[in-house]
Amino acid sequence: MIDIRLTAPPLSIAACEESVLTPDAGGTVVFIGTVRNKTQDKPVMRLEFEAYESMAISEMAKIAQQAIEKFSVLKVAIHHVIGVLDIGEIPVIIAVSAAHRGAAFDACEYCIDTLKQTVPIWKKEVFEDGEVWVSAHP
Amino acid sequence: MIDIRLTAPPLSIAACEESVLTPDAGGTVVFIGTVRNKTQDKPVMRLEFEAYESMAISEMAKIAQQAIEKFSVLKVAIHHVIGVLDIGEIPVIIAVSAAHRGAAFDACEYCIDTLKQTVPIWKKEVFEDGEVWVSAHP
Amino acid sequence: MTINILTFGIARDIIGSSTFDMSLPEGASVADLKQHLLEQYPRFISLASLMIAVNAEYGVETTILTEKDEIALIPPVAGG
Amino acid sequence: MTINILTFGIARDIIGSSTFDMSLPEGASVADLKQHLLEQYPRFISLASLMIAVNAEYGVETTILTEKDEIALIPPVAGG
Repeated sequence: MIDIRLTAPPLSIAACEESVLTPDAGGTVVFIGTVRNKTQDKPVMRLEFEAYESMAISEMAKIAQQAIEKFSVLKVAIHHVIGVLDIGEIPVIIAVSAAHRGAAFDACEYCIDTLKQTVPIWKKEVFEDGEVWVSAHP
Repeated sequence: MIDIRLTAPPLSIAACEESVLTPDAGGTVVFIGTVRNKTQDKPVMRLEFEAYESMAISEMAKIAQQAIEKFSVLKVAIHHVIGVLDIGEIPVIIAVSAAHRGAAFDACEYCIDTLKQTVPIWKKEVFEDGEVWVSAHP
Repeated sequence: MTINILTFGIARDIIGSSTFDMSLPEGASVADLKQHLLEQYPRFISLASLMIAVNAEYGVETTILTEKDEIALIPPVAGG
Repeated sequence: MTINILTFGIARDIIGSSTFDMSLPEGASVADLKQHLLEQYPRFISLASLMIAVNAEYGVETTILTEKDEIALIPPVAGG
């Protein structure tokens, strides 16, 4: 079972977890991203996320499906925000339930690692004196 | 920062997460145990957890401290129940925040793996026709 | 043919608009589109990567484009 | 000396009580305690493991016991 959401903030950690918790599982692993208060020692004011929405949703669904097949986990939820986030707010939550906890850890880490590589979402860091599209340049 | 709790059910997932979430972290990983509805295809009615409380708390604190030192994570919370749990309820929650998400995954998995090996907590599975202390016999 | 192209992130900043049109010969591929793009907008050379999405899927260099496709520039992603 | 011993889980079921007393020679070690225990309660042989805690820390075989110590039988743990 797959639950993909791409929404305005705030994300609900509880909602993401509830969509995967099941008595068939022995363990559930959750990854919660947070907006860090600095990048390379420069204070960050806020982050702005944008997405190619239709493609982002389809790529997130692919990742969840791959995780289920690759790691034999039960349920995967991937929730991501678009819009403006302040420091400490949550851009992404990934929850995975599995019969065996090792698979849940591996699948959850696979999902966030792959999301960062393939899902068409962009993040602009806004500093006091300017702004930068994260990862745009080598 | 370490937050260790050994309490009657129910555990609060939100409380465990809140105690580690911080804008210094890039990611937080949470493990949520659940009481499975069956063991070796036998339906489980409920679980009963008991602990050698003073030692269990000190062993959980040791694990959290080791995780912080070994994986350079920021904050670790380990919450475990004692008492009677029904199917689908939550015996354990471990939350770890870290600057780097890989460390948070590794530290969280280390904590649950080590907890299962060293913390003096015992679990009795109650079936319709009897009960068993989990792992007691080879 | 004239294809309409969606832009996001730093690609939108470089183009200056969230969509734009580009004239390409019939039968042009993703590789042809990228070549035209780099000629017209040399700032794309400085990006860490540039992918082209065709109908909301990553295209490869040989993917053939038509006027009916939904085409998008995908600069380096940074979700999470 | 007489030491008082805490029991948990299946160890409590085997002993039949949550604490019990055992007479041991002065200077007895964890290994001596385990040997006496297995002689008096042979059901412990069937367990996957049996550790002895001394003052809420895992003891090793050579740890010396005194009447003032808090001693506990730790059958196989199963938290989580």
